[in-house]
Amino acid sequence: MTGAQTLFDGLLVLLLVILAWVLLASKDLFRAIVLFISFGLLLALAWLRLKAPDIALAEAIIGAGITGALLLVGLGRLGSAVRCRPLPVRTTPLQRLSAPLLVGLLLPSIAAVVLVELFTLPIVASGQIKLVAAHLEHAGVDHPVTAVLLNFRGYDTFLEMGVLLLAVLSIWSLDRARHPFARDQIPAALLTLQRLLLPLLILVAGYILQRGAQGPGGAFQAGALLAAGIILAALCGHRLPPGHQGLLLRLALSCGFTTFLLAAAVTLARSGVPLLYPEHLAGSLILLIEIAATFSIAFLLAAAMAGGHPVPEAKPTAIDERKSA
Amino acid sequence: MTSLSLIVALILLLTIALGLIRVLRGPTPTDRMLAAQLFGTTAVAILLLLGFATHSPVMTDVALVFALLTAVAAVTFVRRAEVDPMAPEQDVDDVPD
Amino acid sequence: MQRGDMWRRTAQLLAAYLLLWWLLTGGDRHSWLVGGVTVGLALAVALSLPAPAAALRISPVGLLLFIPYFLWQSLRGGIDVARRAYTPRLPLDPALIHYPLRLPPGSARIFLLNTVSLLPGTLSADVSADTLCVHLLDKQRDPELTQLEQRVAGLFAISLQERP
Amino acid sequence: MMSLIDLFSGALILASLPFFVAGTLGLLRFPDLYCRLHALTKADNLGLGLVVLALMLQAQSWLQVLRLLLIWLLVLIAGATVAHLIARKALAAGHRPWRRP
Repeated sequence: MTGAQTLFDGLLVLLLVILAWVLLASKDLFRAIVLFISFGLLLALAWLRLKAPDIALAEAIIGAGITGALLLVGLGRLGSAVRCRPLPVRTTPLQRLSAPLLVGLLLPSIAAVVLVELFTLPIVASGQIKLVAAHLEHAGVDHPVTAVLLNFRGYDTFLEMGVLLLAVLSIWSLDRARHPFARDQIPAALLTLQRLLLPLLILVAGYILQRGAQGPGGAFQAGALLAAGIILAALCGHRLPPGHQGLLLRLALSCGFTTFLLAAAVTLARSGVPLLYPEHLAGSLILLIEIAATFSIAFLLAAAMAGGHPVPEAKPTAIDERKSA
Repeated sequence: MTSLSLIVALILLLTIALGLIRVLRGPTPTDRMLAAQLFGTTAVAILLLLGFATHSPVMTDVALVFALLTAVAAVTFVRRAEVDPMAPEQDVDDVPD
Repeated sequence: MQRGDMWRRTAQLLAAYLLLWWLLTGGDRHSWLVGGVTVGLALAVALSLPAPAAALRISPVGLLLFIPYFLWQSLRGGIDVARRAYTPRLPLDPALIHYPLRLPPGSARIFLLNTVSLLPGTLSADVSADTLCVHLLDKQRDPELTQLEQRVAGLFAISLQERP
Repeated sequence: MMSLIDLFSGALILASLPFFVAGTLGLLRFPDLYCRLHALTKADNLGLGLVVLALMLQAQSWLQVLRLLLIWLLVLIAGATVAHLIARKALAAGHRPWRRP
């Protein structure tokens, strides 16, 4: 039994390393994307083998569904693998030598440092497990991961929401949103799949969100599932109605961040410490923040897919007219 | 039973490793995408078997998520605007909008 | 769609989603707060999508007959394709055929489309107004499409159109 | 001590293997995209079906049985739809099916 398990883990690690190498070395960008999707799949398995189901769940959702879709759309906008190949530039011999030299010197030294550190580490690193377990009863949730993410170190998650928001803001500053999908007739089989899958995605997202209080799950995984639902709807030709692209969209994108901010402000005013929840309210507060964060994350990820700021007016630009002419 | 499921899971992982040859060789993007689709189904089976062997019910949830989501990447591939799914990737600049 | 159909569809969907929620959470009593909101959202989204032409009516007898048929055919399909993959000289003789459909457009047709791909030697490649384009692994082998179409018609309790 | 049910689900799990292997073999050996789609939709889904059936026999509760069934059905429907969409797109792009020369 343990023999098969060891073999499984060994093969998994080997595959992950090979895949990582091949996908980074791949000149064909499409091939790299498919390799990346496969990599995500195996990585989710690896997290499960490492007994980190929360991360496995997130990796499964992000890796299997969203990153693949995001990268495919990105490649479509980028153009081709051919165009991305760098132009041949004249280089001096020293310049040509610099990369192999740097890599050849840096990698072994980093590896040596890591190895030395590894051997000096204590054998049993319990980390903060005991500390978390000792305070879990005051957290308002039963699952230690959620307790850390949303209560003990809630500021981490708060700032992560900010990072996501900033990421989308920078995407908005680059370009205007374009519908990345073919505009031909949508096959009836796809519409049927959507009718079936969309409500299911919502249900599973709700399930994963509510389970975060007792087990693996939570706002990030649920939000990513909802984002997959939004992407599926976009694939089936749905678009955000023009009336919803203004304030409403911005509220949806930022509600996770602002709810957190509000909670921080209120707790600061009440107790002098931001994000220190009163114990009897902690459970409900965490749920409230998680719901807001779920919606925010869903819309933020889907906005990243749109790849630019919303264009409220339907008026075609000069370039569009020239193209359609 | 548990050791049998583990051994079968191991062999399934090996079939994924073999299938990677199709991703590497292509020749068309569609062929590569097909392989990813196959990995999704195989991964669901591996998860169910591992979940049974190690008594961790959360594996079923991850399997459910895989079952829901492998289609999304494949559908994106089918629906994205591009010239020709058969040819190796080409410049899409001159595609009419 | 008629009003009665609309109510019927809403009730069907609501029951299905409640069942699914129960299935996912294992009927945990504390889960129904989030559950109510989630099921409501799922129902709202499902109803806002363009509905199929007519409410789904499945004949219980047809279903009882269809399940064993489908399982048996999937087994045959899997064995067939596995045998071809294992045989060294690769016994394939593919062809595209056009099959005139007798099922009316709608859910039943999509259902047929999806089942065709799971049955022995057939893959639904395209569908136009009244023909189904099917890819065969072996053109010598009878694809048994007529039989499948009749079974699907029985499942959805509809009668097949006459062939022109 | 192995019960009859254990024996039965063990046999089912073993029986699923040749189909998964056939799916991969088909993906590697079949001459064109359409034939590979056949291998993908039929062999692998049957393999998964056998695994699901085996684990259903071992399930602790009806809930688990239904969950497993749900997963299999989802994979079936998604697989069949994706296969159809890919074949349709390939046909539209003018990819001719391989014929025995």
